[in-house]
Amino acid sequence: MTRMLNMVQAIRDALDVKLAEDNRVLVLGEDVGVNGGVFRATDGLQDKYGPERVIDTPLAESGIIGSSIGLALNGFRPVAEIQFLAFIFPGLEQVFAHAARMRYRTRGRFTAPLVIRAPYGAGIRGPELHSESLESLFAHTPGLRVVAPSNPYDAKGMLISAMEVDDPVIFLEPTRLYRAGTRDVPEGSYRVSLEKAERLTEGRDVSLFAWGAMVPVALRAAEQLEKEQGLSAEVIDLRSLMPLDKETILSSVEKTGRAVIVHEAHQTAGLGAEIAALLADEAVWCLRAPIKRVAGFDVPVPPFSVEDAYLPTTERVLAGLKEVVMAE
Amino acid sequence: MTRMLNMVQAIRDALDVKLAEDNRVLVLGEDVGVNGGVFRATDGLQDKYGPERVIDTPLAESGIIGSSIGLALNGFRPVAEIQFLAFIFPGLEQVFAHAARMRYRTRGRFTAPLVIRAPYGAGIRGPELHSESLESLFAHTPGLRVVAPSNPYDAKGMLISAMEVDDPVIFLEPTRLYRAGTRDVPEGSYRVSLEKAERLTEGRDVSLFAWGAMVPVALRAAEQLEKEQGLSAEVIDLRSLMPLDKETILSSVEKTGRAVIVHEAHQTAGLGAEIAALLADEAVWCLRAPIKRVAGFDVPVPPFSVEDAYLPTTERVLAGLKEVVMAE
Amino acid sequence: MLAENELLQHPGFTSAAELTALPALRVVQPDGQANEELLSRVSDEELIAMYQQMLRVRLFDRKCIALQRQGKMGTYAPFEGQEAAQVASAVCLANKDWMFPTYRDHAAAMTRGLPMQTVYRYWMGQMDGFSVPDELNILPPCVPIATHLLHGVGAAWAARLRDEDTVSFCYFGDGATSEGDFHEALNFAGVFHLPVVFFCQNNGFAISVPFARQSASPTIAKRASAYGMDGIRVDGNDAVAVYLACQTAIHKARNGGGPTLIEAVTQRFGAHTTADDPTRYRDQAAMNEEWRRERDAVQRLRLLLTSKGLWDDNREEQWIAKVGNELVNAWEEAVAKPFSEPIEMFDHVYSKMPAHLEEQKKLLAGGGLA
Amino acid sequence: MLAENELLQHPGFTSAAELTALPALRVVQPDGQANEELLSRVSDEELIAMYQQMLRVRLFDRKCIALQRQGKMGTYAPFEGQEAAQVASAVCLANKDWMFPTYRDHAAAMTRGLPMQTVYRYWMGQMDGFSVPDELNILPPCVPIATHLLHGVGAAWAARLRDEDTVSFCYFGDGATSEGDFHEALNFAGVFHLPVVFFCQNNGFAISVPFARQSASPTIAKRASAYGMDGIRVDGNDAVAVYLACQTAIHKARNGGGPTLIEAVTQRFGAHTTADDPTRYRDQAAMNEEWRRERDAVQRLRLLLTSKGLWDDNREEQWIAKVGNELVNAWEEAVAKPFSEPIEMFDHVYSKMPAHLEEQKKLLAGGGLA
Ligand SMILES: Cc1ncc(C[n+]2csc(CCOP(=O)(O)OP(=O)(O)O)c2C)c(N)n1
Ligand SMILES: Cc1ncc(C[n+]2csc(CCOP(=O)(O)OP(=O)(O)O)c2C)c(N)n1
Ligand SMILES: [Mg+2]
Ligand SMILES: [Mg+2]
Repeated sequence: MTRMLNMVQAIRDALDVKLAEDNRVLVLGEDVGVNGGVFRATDGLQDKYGPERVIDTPLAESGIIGSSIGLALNGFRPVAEIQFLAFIFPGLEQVFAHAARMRYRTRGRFTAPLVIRAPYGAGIRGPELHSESLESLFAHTPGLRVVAPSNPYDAKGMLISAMEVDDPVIFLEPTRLYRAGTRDVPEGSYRVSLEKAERLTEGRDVSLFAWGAMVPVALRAAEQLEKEQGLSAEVIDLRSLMPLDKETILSSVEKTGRAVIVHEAHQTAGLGAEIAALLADEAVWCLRAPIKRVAGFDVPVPPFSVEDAYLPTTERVLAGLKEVVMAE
Repeated sequence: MTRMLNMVQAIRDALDVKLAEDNRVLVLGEDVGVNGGVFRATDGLQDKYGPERVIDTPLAESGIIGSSIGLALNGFRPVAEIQFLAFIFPGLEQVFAHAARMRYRTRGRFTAPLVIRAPYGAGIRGPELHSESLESLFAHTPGLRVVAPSNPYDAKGMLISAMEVDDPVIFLEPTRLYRAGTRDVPEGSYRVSLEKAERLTEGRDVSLFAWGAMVPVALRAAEQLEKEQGLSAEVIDLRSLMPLDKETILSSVEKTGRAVIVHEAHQTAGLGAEIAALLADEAVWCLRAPIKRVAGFDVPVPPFSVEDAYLPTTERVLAGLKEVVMAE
Repeated sequence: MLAENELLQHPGFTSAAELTALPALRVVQPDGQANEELLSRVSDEELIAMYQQMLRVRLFDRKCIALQRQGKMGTYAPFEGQEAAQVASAVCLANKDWMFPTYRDHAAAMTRGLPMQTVYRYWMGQMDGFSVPDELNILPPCVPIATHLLHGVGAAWAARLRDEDTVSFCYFGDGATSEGDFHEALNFAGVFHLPVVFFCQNNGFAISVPFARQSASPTIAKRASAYGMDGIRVDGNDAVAVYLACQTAIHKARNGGGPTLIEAVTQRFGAHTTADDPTRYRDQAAMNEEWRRERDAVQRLRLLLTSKGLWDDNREEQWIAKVGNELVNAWEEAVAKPFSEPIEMFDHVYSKMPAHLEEQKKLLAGGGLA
Repeated sequence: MLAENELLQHPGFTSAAELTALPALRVVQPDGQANEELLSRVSDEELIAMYQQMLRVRLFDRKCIALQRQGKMGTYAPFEGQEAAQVASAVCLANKDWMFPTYRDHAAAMTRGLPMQTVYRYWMGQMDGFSVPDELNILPPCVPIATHLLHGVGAAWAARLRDEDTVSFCYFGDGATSEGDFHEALNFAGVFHLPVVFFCQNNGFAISVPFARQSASPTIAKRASAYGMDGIRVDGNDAVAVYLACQTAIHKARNGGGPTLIEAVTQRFGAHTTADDPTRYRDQAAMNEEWRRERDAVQRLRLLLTSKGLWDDNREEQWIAKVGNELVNAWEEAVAKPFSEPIEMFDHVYSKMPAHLEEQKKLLAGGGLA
């Protein structure tokens, strides 16, 4: 059985499934209980599972993440919601110094399998600090898994996988896609890999890498490229940002010889750099063009009246694709 | 007049010079006053300038950085010491959400020209979390300057520049080089650019990029390469990590056609990726070999008995150089 | 103003040494009856000015909600119910003082002189909505909870180091008291004995989370003792009580008496923001009823003024008309002003634009890739 | 053990409602004289066991300093002076309880059963120095200050959710009380009424910074009231007082009575670490003199035991000899054990090694590039 769900509904469904089947799973955070989350991702769950399993916490992110680590140490599987990704800043010490290292430090004796869910990214006319993309900070931190789904099906399957894997997972939810469309989503449990990228279109001429809310942008740009130039882009949704699915990345560029990477985080030291660096090391002989990044500019995400210009647009991605396919 | 100073002495000298000539400069942090800093970088300064200008704070990094922002808003030039770089974690919200954005947010009306000094890097048999290299986190944050000197002369001149520039500066001090050797350091004021890399050796065959404590490692590897293969590496000390001196980076690789980047931070999403990505975009036509990164492994910095194996060694850098020069 | 020791002796106040669960200081009752002795510390002109300002900001707030509903502004955070807390505190500050508001404290900022137009522009997502006139030391609304308390501490520290008598005044909510930065700020202020006032509007909720879930301590003022500072709990819907408490704390800070924590107990009458639905977490109908009966700060002050013969329907009408014009004019100016250009996003990132931003700026200007 | 209400009525204790600058609870005076009534709650066997353990860890501590000086260990954090606080608290815990120590609390961890060899290996920078026997819920020493208090909160929360009667016991210093995480941890514990004991060893210094620079509040115990929890201040050099306070707080936590903050006032006799020079920030000679006269916890307990006829020079000598053997044997085992191999650094980063780490591991193993 499947239903058409949007991403918020799919995420709620994943939490519902695991809360029902695994009594170690807890949901906690600011406004996740009575209010059902500011995006309603936890709507109805407290009514169903009670206030001991779906918990409104004080307004303190270090407290939320730090106590989740303690809950995980002692047998639970906490799923902590950070209301918007940048509000994880006060909790970064707990993430960097502890969640990521508990297993390593104790040589496997203690582990911290928690999931930190957070809406991320711009494009929803949010106030300041409601639009950040920080994936490269987490990808640079050994011990963490970092994932970002781009559609309701993946969101549910990946969140279920995240609640089952024995590592801490940073689960990035592209706010802009929360209600951007629906998909057939199976009822009950299913898993989507936390390590595999997905090839969304087959292409010959250029590889186009994206994740989260940039996936639809990449797809539109690829379509446009096909229409305008009759050239085909291979669009790859990375899904897992740490670890990266190197095999899929490399094999695509080995075929196309060209790569464009799209992300909405700032360009400098963003995750696009890592992908470009991988290619510049291991696929350099196949490269037939410069590797282009189309990314958020190296400025703080600006006030919402101009945020669209901060973000990679279809036009900017298309321009990047054209530069690359016309190079040589 | 110059004297032979080690890096700690050079840093203290820079603070001394600016405390004397600019009454807006304050030094604050844990143990910086009476104790003179755990590395003695502020030794004697409280005696000289009094406890109102060289200030022992409570043990709270968010407090140190947040109140430094307020001091800077209201006319001072605080130089905050974070005892070891990873202890900035609890203060990251103040750095990311405020120090980096104050000027931007207020359209220049308010600014936060503070310097955050922190010993960083491994190799001194430190306990856990005393050996981190986090430059890419800061380089990914628009609004911050990030620098790392590799010798006493630069350390003093760059720290003076950092105290004068109207932007917040993350000033990374390679612990391993604190007392690793002395240099002629001028008395009084002088400045070293916060934006320019320095070419340390001229070379034809490969460009070798490094910063901080990796600079001597790179130099040794380059020497070895010369000795073993008669090939010359152009060693470039980046010094400024944000902004990067793109011109120097590109022009070197345009000449050599080959690049190796050395850093002790974890490889994935480290700053080496940004440099490789720059080259893969803007110098791809010149590349005659894969771009190699020789970096810290993607594991938490291990306990000190094995930390040397975590760090790039002369041997590992040399192996990287050889791979690159022998490619084709 | 109250003398400092007089304040400390009043049953509504307490020194750090004696803090326990406290009754709140109240001067004016919901029906407008006042403690005449305390009321006499405030002049009639001050009372009228506060009332006018409270009514002005309330009308502004309602206008913003309407504009948001029409799609002309982004998500908006209303403050209706908190007018006394914000206005009666802000009037106590001088231009030279430093004010650190949150996203909900534009009533306070406007009271200190922030142009209405700027506030409109802020909620329209325009870049100049974050700009503050040169003569005012008001920071833009702080979004990350409790972080600005440390900036208040630092600015106060700077004033003390220069022997200036300026004060930092920090606004924050009950939820903010749970963040680590609240603790670090109060601790620094206590240790360095700084001229800062921590002004907490305890409106009982952090979005949907009630105060009892924020803190096992029944009051916020009580926490002052953990930092060796005095705490004051006031009825935040009583403008006169707020005024006296703030004036005293500011005077004390200005004169080397150190920091104070003020808890103004109040209510947010409406939603947390226009994106919020308060009926999900509270009985809004009951709240409405109770609030109108005894919590509405504007009504309370009007009853007082009327009973003292300082206000009447006529003056009310005229004032509303005047403010109505201001609201419309300011809005017209706000939309007449050029909107932010995307290209402005490259300005003010650094004191001098670095090369990579020059490049990115050129690319955006040229419609290029970036 | 004391009954809970008995504890609360003792002049050394106070409820959250009454906290002020407090005298500390003391049972045994520096000269070994004791309050017999309170002393009677502790059996002779317990007293002897605590003394033996205190002496054992002191000898261990001195051995470690010597080993560090010989270059056989890295920077070491000694605890001499804090033996009573650590040992008398740790003996109150059961195996099932959760202990969260810092870098200075290996006396506590060893008291709970952490093998001496593991502690040696930790300070030698060996990876297995962070390993803890399966039957003990002791976390490795926490380095980032105050962060582990939240782990204690979470573990206690888990116990409560499962209706288990295990307790979390968190060790930390006076400096730690300035960090935001201290505040967030105590606040969570208060709000969720969790079975956790926050045990602060106030040794008067955070490295060089004296307590008066950490906090404008004269005591730490007093801060408990800000979190709606009880606070206890004890003489941390009096093993019996520490024992009674901890036992009571643990019993209370185990039985649903919620969290407690204990402040054990003590002294770190030596340097902060072997890299520290305390003469830079305190009069060490005066301190030595005072400490030996009235602060030395080991001496105090020995005087008590001797006066009760439970200990004598002969037993002392035998015990020292026995411990001496243990110290040497454990050290020999510690160095005989294979040292950590670099290649182990790739293990336990993830539950399953991802491909990029496999590659890096292979490269290191092959002496390759990375
Ligand atoms: C660090 C951080 N975490 C979460 C949020 C999201 N958030 C915005 S307002 C709010 C509630 C604040 O409550 P309170 O401090 O009582 O102020 P009020 O909104 O009631 O005025 C939350 C959780 C935020 N802005 N910053
Ligand atoms: C977050 C953080 N900041 C700074 C340090 C460096 N540091 C290690 S111990 C210490 C002092 C701790 O003092 P206290 O809490 O009183 O414990 P004590 O050492 O006296 O036992 C400091 C500043 C650290 N480990 N973690
Ligand atoms: Mg509130
Ligand atoms: Mg201490």
